[in-house]
Amino acid sequence: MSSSPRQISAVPSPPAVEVSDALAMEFFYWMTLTRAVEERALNLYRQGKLPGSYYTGRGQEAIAIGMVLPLRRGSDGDWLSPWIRDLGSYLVHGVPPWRIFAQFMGKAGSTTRGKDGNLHIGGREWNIPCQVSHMADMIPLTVGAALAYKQRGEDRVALTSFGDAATSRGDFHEGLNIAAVLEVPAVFVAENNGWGYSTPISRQTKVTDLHKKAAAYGIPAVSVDGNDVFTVYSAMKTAVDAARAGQGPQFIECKTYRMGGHAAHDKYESYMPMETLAEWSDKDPIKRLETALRDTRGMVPERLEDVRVRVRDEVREAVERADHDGYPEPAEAHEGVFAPADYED
Amino acid sequence: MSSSPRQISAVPSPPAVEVSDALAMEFFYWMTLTRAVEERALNLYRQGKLPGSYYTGRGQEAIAIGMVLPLRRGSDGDWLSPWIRDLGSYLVHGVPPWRIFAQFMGKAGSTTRGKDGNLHIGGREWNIPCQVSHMADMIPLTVGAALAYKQRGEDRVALTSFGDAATSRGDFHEGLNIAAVLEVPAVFVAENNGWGYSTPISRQTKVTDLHKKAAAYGIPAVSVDGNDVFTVYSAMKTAVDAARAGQGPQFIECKTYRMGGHAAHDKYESYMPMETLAEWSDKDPIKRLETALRDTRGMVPERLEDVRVRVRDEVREAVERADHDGYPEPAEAHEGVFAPADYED
Amino acid sequence: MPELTYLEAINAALADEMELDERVFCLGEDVGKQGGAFGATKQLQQRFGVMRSIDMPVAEAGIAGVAIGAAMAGQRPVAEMQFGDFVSIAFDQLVTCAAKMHYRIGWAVPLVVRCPNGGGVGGGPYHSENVEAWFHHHAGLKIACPATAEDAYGMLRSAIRDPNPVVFCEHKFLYRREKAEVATGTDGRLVPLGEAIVRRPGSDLSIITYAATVRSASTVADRLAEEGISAEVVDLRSLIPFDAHTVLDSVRRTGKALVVHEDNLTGGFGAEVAAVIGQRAFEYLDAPVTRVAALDTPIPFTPVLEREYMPTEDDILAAARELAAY
Amino acid sequence: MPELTYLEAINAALADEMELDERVFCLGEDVGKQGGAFGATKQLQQRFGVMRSIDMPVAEAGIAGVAIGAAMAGQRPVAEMQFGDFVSIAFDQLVTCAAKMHYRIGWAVPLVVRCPNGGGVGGGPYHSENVEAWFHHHAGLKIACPATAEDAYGMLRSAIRDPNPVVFCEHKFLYRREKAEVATGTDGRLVPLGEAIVRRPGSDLSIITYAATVRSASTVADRLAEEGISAEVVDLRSLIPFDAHTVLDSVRRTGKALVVHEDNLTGGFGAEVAAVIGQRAFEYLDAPVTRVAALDTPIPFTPVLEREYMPTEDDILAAARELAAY
Ligand SMILES: Cc1ncc(C[n+]2csc(CCOP(=O)(O)OP(=O)(O)O)c2C)c(N)n1
Ligand SMILES: Cc1ncc(C[n+]2csc(CCOP(=O)(O)OP(=O)(O)O)c2C)c(N)n1
Ligand SMILES: [Mg+2]
Ligand SMILES: [Mg+2]
Repeated sequence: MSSSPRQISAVPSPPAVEVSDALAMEFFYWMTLTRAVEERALNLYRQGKLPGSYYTGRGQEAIAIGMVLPLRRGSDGDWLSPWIRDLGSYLVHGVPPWRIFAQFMGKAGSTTRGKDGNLHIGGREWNIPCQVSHMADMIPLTVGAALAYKQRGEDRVALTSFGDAATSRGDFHEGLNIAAVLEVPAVFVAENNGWGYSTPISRQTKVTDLHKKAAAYGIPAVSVDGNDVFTVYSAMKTAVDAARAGQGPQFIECKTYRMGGHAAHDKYESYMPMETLAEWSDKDPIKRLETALRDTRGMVPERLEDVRVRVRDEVREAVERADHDGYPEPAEAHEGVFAPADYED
Repeated sequence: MSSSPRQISAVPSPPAVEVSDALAMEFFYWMTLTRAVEERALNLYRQGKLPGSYYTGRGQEAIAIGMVLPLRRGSDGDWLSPWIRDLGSYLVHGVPPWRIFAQFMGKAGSTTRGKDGNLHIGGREWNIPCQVSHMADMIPLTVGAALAYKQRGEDRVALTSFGDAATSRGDFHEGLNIAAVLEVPAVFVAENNGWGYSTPISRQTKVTDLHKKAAAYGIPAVSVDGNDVFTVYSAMKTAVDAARAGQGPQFIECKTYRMGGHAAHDKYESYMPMETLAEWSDKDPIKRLETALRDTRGMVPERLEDVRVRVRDEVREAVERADHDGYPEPAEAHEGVFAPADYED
Repeated sequence: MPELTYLEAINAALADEMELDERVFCLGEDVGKQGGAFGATKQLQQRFGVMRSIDMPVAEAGIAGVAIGAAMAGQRPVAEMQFGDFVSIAFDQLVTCAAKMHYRIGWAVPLVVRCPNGGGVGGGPYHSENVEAWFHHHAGLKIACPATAEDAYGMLRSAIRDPNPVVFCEHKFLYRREKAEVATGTDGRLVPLGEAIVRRPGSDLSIITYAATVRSASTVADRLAEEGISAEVVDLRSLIPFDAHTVLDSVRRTGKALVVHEDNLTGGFGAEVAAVIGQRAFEYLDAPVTRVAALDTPIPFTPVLEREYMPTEDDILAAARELAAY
Repeated sequence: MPELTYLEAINAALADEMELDERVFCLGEDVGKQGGAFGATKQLQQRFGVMRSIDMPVAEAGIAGVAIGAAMAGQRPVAEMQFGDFVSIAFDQLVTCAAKMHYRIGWAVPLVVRCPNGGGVGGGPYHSENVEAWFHHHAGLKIACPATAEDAYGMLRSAIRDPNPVVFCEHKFLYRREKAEVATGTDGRLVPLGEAIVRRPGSDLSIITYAATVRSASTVADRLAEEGISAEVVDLRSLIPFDAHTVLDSVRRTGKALVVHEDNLTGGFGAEVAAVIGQRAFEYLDAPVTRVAALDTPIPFTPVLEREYMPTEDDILAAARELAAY
């Protein structure tokens, strides 16, 4: 049960990890897909086609994508428990886009068969537990999954992401402390976007550099530019590898900004400073990635356009499939409270 | 709402505060009284005269006493919410010894009229809320009391103490974070005695220097030798004064050792290292205080003996009074669930 | 007299008590400048200052605990849960600290915990819970479940003045749907906790309910009337204290009791109501005390499933007819 | 066959399941080397290793959450609350995460939360709670309340094998007082969850109860027998699933039901039992369904008050006589 945690420096930053052009194009594909799905869903929401409320992670796609690409997929892969801003993470971890639209629409093809909404998506086939609304509750669960892997000697990791405001919750604290004591392969991703609903982070905590909180548990932590997918990926890859190698839990803070309201119905103009929003708009992670691909990696515009076209098609098909999907039968409301006695793991 | 927190150094230690001989003798009186009450109660427990279980704070008297002497007493004084090791703190804050015996015995003169046991002692007259068993629950309450004082512009503080294991609880985290954000006059005293029941602190947290946890909230913290009442008092006085002066919450870690089992029935010999116990026995806070009084302050043995005699008499009288006290009427079990409509603050 | 929605009535009750008593303050997530997720605390911070409507970190246990401590230290906190569902996190603080303090040392905890409650709004399993039955078993907590704008106003003011911790369940479905002319300020009328009310007199059966299903019960009573069945509708208003007197009086007159709530069946407050009627009005009963409630499942998200989950007017009507015909 | 106490039976059930299934492990405060505050996990760490009986930090929400995650990841965790009272802190994890996971995505949470439960041991308000009624309202949790050493053994093994989260209430008063010859290991007998049992047949009235009050009910039945009254004692054993069939069958035969539990009255599981009987056995009832339970107060510490709080044999006897004479 021993580990050699990485040094926790004052302004910790992760080592750079080599990213091939092919992988960089994968970043681009997934981030473009993420944004396209969200934009389409927002339109559907505005047209009144989605019940419930609607949240987007616009501007945080680099985190959603960068944190999952280092993970192994599949039912025997790594555990992923993402935050509601991380639609892209579901895509990367294997959930087909149409099922996400079906989820938003409350259709039978939703991963919850309409029983839950938004990004409360999950399934054993992807090793994604279904998140709950209660912020930070999924943190101890993630620690528990990591414990299971450790107990069985499997080289799997469990990763969860959460917003800055979730760090105020007791379950954040209990989960991280236990993870450290038990030295489990858990990876914690804090998405510091400066806001928790209408509350600025300065009213959420005095310690607005969230990576510093990890020091209270003895968990190695880094803080990265969450709008730079290369940096995010490097940090995540390093952390996931460390956790997988038995070096215990890892903490990554991603600094970013919430590019609009808490939810689609939120009148954020009343409390968010427009100048700051404009500044961060220039730091848009997809724009930045495009620039890097073009300027640093010499990718021709056609290759990016190809991806955009592919994404457009995929989203169209996904919406169509979800649209044609039916609703669950009313009787299904009665079913599934308990797992049957012959339930198989 | 602004504050200038003291610098948090790597190994923070408090400034020394002048202690007069008279005050030093007060230390001696209270600590001797505390131990005498506990020893007497332990005997009563062993004789089967106390229902429930029995806990002592033997070896931690310097904390119990040192943390309360800087506080103001009375219903309009400072809020005190102590941990179960801190019998002495109740005494200093005004609870008469006989009522503590009555509490242990479940008599009507108990501050709870027999409705609760152990050190679940309290009353508005002393501004001591009645603690609950659930560790760390009293921390948010203490923050709330401090908030009330701040809202009304009163120069009162609210202090709570807790064991090292309580730092693992979510309510510790939520309470401290809120205290920091709201900048309330709360003082947190962590009694680090190395054990939580049979669990050593190394299995409780990786960060066994508890003062480091305060950094996660931006709360200034110090760490002191909890068996040296002079140091404890200095740290507490400094912290209480700072909180009272509007400098926001303060955190003091007192390093000490649990000088026996978790409770009187605990077979601690099976898990506690006897050598360490012996070492700490030499650091007994009362012995050390006696030495300081005699050797540094030139107090003649007679003066100490006078205190011991006075304490002996007081304890005898207290036990007698509690012994002669009656039990509550059975009908009282039905009463007091709700405060009456005409309840007066 | 202004026409206020149920939600505006809550806002007005808060403002009126804050105006009268400077010990009263609000705390919760986004309750300050934003005025809360639903607007219940709108303009209170602007009007009374930052220390009277305090934005809190996301920490429901902490919020409840801080409110308890402030209450004991002489303030009159009104804590808001952003959704009632999240009071699960404050459960320990409420049942361990708030509920048992006065019993032990006679020190009161005058605290209100406001819980936006209930379904029918497409909120899914985590934004639709009826939380009242999480608490009625725990001695020391009062529970208020107003069904009308007047009661929302009058009961909230009573709850704030009450020296005890009160779990105040505000039904979200009613926030903008219930409206009434509600006198406020000095003309404002307090509605005491612990008093049920007969919303509609009747003689053939008693429908005993509270909160959102008071509306459904009234509609059902109208339809029953057309069929020549006279249904009495009793609105409990407070669950704790439970006004058994009004309930028993009604059932002893009608001989038949239909207990209805939106909350799920098993262990809902209706079980307690049915048990009390069964024991104390046994000789008056002409038919089995019948319960209509939601399914014993989590609250599903998609409308077709949520409708199936909820006790509908048709469900109530069918049960009432059966009782009437018994 | 060895004579085991209720507590030893629990220890044996844990050991037997851990032996058979390496996914089974214990976690909780001091459960490791120490074997738990009561010794329920004694020698398990020594026998199965540190990763099979894990000492946890004092963090009940975290313990529950970790257990849920481990369960979903294929383990079979058995989490111990040092005292059932502290499960208040794990309430959110249990009702929010554990109870609603399978309903939403068909992914089971095979988890046991062991809660040393109940009063009568001078534990005061925070070491005496009966926690079963904190959970029966929440769909998705099973609740077991064994009354005998055999059931403690057999139901715990069933609970561990059950693919659902089970709140396992072990009555502390019975830990050393209940004893029986209990076959263990390969001869061990599983007791299914969801099946009540008639402990003693009778014809004049049914006493329906569970856990510690099964003993009191049996004693009362003896005394009633001396008076010529034949009382049937039904031990519910599991609250969820609730074996309404056995209860209704009994009441339909005797025509009279006395529902008894140590837990406090209002909103106790007895309310649900009484409501079900009142609705589904109405035509068989010759007397009001009567409840005997503890006071609706916190559980006071000092013996004279605790005795007043608890439902005593005399209370049960008096109620039974009244019912019999009705
Ligand atoms: C325990 C809990 N309390 C309150 C809420 C309501 N709520 C939903 S999101 C949110 C703010 C989240 O802020 P943050 O964690 O920073 O994530 P972000 O929305 O910025 O991505 C709140 C208060 C909740 N979901 N859970
Ligand atoms: C929330 C909670 N869980 C468990 C317990 C049982 N318990 C009582 S004291 C204790 C250990 C306390 O350790 P620590 O906080 O270090 O204080 P110490 O006893 O060492 O003074 C435990 C686990 C409790 N009282 N509260
Ligand atoms: Mg945020
Ligand atoms: Mg300790």
